[in-house]
Amino acid sequence: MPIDKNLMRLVKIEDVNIETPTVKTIFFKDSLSSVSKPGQFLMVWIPRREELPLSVMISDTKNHAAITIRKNGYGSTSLFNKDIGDRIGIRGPFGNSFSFNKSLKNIIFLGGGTGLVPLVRLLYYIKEYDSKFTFIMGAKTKSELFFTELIYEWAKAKKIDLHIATEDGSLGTKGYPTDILRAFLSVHKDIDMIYTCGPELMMKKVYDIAIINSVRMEASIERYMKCGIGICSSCCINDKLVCVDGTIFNETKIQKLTEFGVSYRNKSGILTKF
Amino acid sequence: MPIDKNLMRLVKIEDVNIETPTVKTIFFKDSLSSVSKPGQFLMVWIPRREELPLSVMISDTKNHAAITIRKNGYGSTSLFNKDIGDRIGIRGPFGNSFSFNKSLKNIIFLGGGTGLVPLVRLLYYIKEYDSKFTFIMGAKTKSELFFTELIYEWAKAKKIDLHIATEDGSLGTKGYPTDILRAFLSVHKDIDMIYTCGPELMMKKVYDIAIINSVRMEASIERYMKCGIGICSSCCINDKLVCVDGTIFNETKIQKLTEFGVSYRNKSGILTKF
Amino acid sequence: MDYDIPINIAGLDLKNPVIVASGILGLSQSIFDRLYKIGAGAIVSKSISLLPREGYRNPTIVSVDNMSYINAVGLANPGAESFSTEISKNKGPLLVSLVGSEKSEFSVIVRKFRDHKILGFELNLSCPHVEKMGMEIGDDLKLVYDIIQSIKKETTKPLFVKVGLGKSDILEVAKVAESAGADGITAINTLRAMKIDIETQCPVLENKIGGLSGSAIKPLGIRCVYELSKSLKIPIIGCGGIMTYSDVVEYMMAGASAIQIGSLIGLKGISSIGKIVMGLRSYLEAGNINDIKEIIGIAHR
Amino acid sequence: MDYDIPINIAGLDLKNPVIVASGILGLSQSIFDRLYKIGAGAIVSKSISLLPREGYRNPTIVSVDNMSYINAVGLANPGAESFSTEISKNKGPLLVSLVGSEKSEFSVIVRKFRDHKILGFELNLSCPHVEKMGMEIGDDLKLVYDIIQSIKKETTKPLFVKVGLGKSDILEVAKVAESAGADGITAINTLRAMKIDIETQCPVLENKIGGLSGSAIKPLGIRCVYELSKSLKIPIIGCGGIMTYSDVVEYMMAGASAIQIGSLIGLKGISSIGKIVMGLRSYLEAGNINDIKEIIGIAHR
Ligand SMILES: Cc1cc2nc3c(=O)[nH]c(=O)nc-3n(C[C@H](O)[C@H](O)[C@H](O)COP(=O)(O)OP(=O)(O)OC[C@H]3O[C@@H](n4cnc5c(N)ncnc54)[C@H](O)[C@@H]3O)c2cc1C
Ligand SMILES: Cc1cc2nc3c(=O)[nH]c(=O)nc-3n(C[C@H](O)[C@H](O)[C@H](O)COP(=O)(O)OP(=O)(O)OC[C@H]3O[C@@H](n4cnc5c(N)ncnc54)[C@H](O)[C@@H]3O)c2cc1C
Ligand SMILES: Cc1cc2nc3c(=O)[nH]c(=O)nc-3n(C[C@H](O)[C@H](O)[C@H](O)COP(=O)(O)O)c2cc1C
Ligand SMILES: Cc1cc2nc3c(=O)[nH]c(=O)nc-3n(C[C@H](O)[C@H](O)[C@H](O)COP(=O)(O)O)c2cc1C
Ligand code: FES
Ligand code: FES
Repeated sequence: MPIDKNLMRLVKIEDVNIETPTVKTIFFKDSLSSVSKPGQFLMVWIPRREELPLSVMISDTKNHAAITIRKNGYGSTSLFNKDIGDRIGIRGPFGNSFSFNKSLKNIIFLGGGTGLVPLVRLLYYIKEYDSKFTFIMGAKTKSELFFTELIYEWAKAKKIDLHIATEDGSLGTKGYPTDILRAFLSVHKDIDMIYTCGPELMMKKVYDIAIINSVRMEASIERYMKCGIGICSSCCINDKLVCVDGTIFNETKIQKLTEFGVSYRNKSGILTKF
Repeated sequence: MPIDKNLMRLVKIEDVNIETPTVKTIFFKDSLSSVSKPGQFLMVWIPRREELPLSVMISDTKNHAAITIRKNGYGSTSLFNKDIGDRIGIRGPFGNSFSFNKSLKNIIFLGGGTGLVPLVRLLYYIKEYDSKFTFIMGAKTKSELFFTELIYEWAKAKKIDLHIATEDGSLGTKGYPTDILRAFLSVHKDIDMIYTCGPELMMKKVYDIAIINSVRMEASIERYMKCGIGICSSCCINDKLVCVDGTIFNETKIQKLTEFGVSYRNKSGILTKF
Repeated sequence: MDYDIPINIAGLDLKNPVIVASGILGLSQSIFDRLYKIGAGAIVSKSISLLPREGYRNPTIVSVDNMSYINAVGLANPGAESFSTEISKNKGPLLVSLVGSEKSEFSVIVRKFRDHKILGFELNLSCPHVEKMGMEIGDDLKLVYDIIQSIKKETTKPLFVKVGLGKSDILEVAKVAESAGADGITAINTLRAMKIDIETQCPVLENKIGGLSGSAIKPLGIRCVYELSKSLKIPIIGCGGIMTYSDVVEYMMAGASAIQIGSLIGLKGISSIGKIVMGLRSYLEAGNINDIKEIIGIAHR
Repeated sequence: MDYDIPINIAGLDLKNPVIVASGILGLSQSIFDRLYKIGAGAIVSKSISLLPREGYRNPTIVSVDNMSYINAVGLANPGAESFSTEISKNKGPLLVSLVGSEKSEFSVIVRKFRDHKILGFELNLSCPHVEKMGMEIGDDLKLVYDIIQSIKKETTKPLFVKVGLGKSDILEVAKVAESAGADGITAINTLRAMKIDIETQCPVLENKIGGLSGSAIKPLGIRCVYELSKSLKIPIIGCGGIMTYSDVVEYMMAGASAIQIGSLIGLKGISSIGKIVMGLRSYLEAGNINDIKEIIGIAHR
């Protein structure tokens, strides 16, 4: 019988990668997650603590997957504090995924923080393809950057342009990744697609820039999630449920999402301005 | 997904055969029943009336099966009164089946009344085999005999010895089928197996005769059944559950069934003498 | 597509008897509009309390085998004020679900929706996992009576009372509701239940105990509707474990005039609403049933 | 094979905590002897009434999806006199289940087993489908108290009281049972449920309403055991929907000192008893758990 992805599975943490002092990648064995499509997420249970939606990160080991967590509040810190041998529960993968086909010849990835996770998984899937990849990464400061080495590693085999923006200028361009994007698009007129994930206001800028430049784009939107399966409506944005209709929306869909970049539902479901 | 045999299936009666004024064969489509093994039974629901255990009878149509019912009390009469187009519910098939292998070269079937049903299904399965078949049938009187034509029909293609005993001598030998068996065994010393089904006291005699003559035998035992799945114990005989451990028991097993031919459990579960 | 299987229940004309249950996609007007469009005969909102509630921390919902869930959302909702703004432009067939911990709260909540275009209200007497709300109130028959009367005083719109299998006799609660002026009964809510993860040796839900919904509870819901419809005069909305149009038919034969679906949407997605309606239509056509009323309570004959 | 996972419950030493539930293969001494041999830690007999009962006409049991059944056997049983003869030579760990409709009946029944080698008794307060028996008695707290006292007056053997989810508060009933002298609680019995066949438009069971058992009720049973073990001092036997050894572990972590299995035997056959025991043993070995007591109630921590 196939495993029901809705049933929670307990997995043991098999390896851990410290990305920055506050960001950790956690590896585990789970065949369903290992084949999840780029952009899909898991509901991750930290026993006795919390359950959080987290994007699926890549693992090089067969039947394995990973998650990358930034230490923040109660749930994320509990998860961050887990180590090799500890158990967590997962259900999913849930949600749709980034679209990709080989006709996209010139692709930009733009992300920051843990928003990099689904972009990295996507790049991992398509990096052997005969396309041009540009990766724009943003962070507050140099020490908060991660996954750069991974991309440099991949770039050995296949050209990947990596552009970095830090707010304090400690590495790469000083400023925001969207500044780089704007400049890049004024020069490169043959971009087929921009994939983005990160803070919503950043993604809103990416959307605006893409529209002005008539470039297609896809963004992974975050909302507060409880069920992950389209039943509780805590994750809704306009008439869409991010957990099942998303998390990936393209520019045509985003155009109708008047709440995008404007407001979100808080834990009680009240529409709240960003 | 395979059908769960425990879930009740509603079937439409597609054909009916009047065997005698009080016995009817009812045909219906049901793939699970159509492949039931000889000796297995169904729990048959007569809506708003009763549910009865009934042996599976044969049908010549693919994916079809049949049941043969003798009109008697409340439930059986309700079923007997059903006609083409009516619906009944079935679950099963349940129980074990007669054992057979090609090394059995000389076989006797001995039955009476609706006890003929599993024997006929068995014969149907094995009639092409290279064995000698003797069928001994008993009834009170000629008009209560049925399935004889079916056997004559089969006997055209392949020799089947049919012996008939009626208590009033209106057809065949006057007396009991067990009288015929006794006489037959005194002449034929090379019998490999006796299959029997019918009134328990008759089967008890068959057992006794088989033991004396050192012939193997298998009998299909009836007990009051509620669940058909080995949970309620209404059908128990000694430490066996007729619905799952039986209904077929061979002479070795019967030897340990001290209640066989002696007593049965009534509807309250009280052990009662025959 | 046209999802018409017209029914009338408690004076309300619905385009079909398939209603989205409370707590299921029940917070956003945009989602309500989408639900109408894809076939819902009506929608019950998330249960609304006087003040906003954040509900429990995650996990708030856990799957158990066999198409069932246990949830303890903790009645997270925006509160009456904010929700009345949310649905201020509503034009669809919406019922607002009400929950509270004191009698006085209900009339205040109902008044917030006085000028709204909504069908009516559903009183949640049976939330099994929030203390001093829902279930606990439903166990106090005198309080049930008083709350219903206080709501009926504030509104002429129909009031459905949602009952469940808790600590008290569901038949008794429903009879009290009827005598207090309820226009219909919704049965059943989820049942108090629990899942323990044996590897980590702890309950999975943050609240430990939640409410069981889905397939597992269908035989219980059918029985309740059957028994309720024997002893009540007001109509019944059946709810619990409906997964296919044939489950709808089973509920209606047991005595339900309409039904609600919940867990199914988690299992099969939002489009399953329309599929249920279309399945029901085909069933009625195949059986030459002109008016779905013909099958309501037919199993009692 | 050796099915040893020794436990002590209410003063009884059992070879393991896996007990065959009442009504499951509960009528014949030969079957009891077979059940001991294939691994059962103990057996509860069919519920025995003062006089024999034929029970309801068939169908008495119907499968619902998902490894669950609804049954309305109607407490068919041979009656106290005949059953005391049946088990007169018993040497195995047998509990006799008692059911009645009047207080006075119970002491008469118990006296019939005065000279028998049995472990003790289980009082069935929770049969959901026979009027004036089981459930209805269980709803009258005063009567519950009196019945238990009248039984305890007749015997020094342990008495377990079996409770269910009916019209009254399971916690309250159990507390009354404890205060009246019950030595343990069995939870839960089946829940009133129904299946209607939509083709023939009628309930399937002859009695129309029956009791739901099997997988569907496990989350309810776990919850009841968890809540009961929070508020009682006497031990609890968990029952309802146990299909695997891990379900046994879940019940024990919730607070059960032993468990009963029923429906599983219909689904997986009589040998499933031994398989559950062996599965449990492997689980304990793999986890280096020397005494199964260590996991009882561990989910409360
Ligand atoms: C689809 C999706 C994928 C995500 N992927 C990642 C990832 O790969 N790595 C990562 O570190 N984070 C990811 N997040 C964010 C993550 O779920 C948490 O929001 C974040 O870790 C903060 O958790 P906390 O316990 O610190 O929050 P708290 O301190 O409890 O709350 C802080 C804020 O976190 C957010 N948050 C908390 N719980 C949830 C929830 N259940 N659903 C959505 N937002 C919540 C809310 O905005 C809340 O206001 C993802 C979120 C979503 C919706
Ligand atoms: C395995 C098995 C296969 C059978 N196969 C056939 C068959 O192919 N054709 C056929 O006509 N009959 C068959 N029977 C007998 C059949 O089940 C009924 O017993 C019989 O039809 C009488 O039913 P009634 O409604 O007239 O009984 P009633 O008048 O209600 O009772 C008369 C007697 O019938 C028997 N009986 C009634 N209900 C049951 C029951 N649920 N289980 C067992 N016995 C019962 C009892 O001995 C009872 O005393 C079979 C029985 C069993 C156990
Ligand atoms: C996640 C979730 C949240 C729910 N919230 C509410 C609620 O706020 N108010 C209410 O009356 N019922 C609530 N319910 C119960 C449903 O309305 C419904 O009665 C129950 O789920 C049974 O139907 P189902 O088996 O079709 O899911 C909720 C159910 C679920 C699964
Ligand atoms: C066919 C059947 C008959 C039952 N008869 C009784 C009974 O006589 N007395 C009783 O206390 N419980 C009876 N029960 C309930 C079981 O003992 C048990 O409490 C219930 O089935 C839940 O356990 P399960 O889910 O493992 O089956 C019966 C259950 C079934 C399925
Ligand atoms: S998280 Fe519940 S609907 Fe999306
Ligand atoms: S009929 Fe129930 S055990 Fe055989």
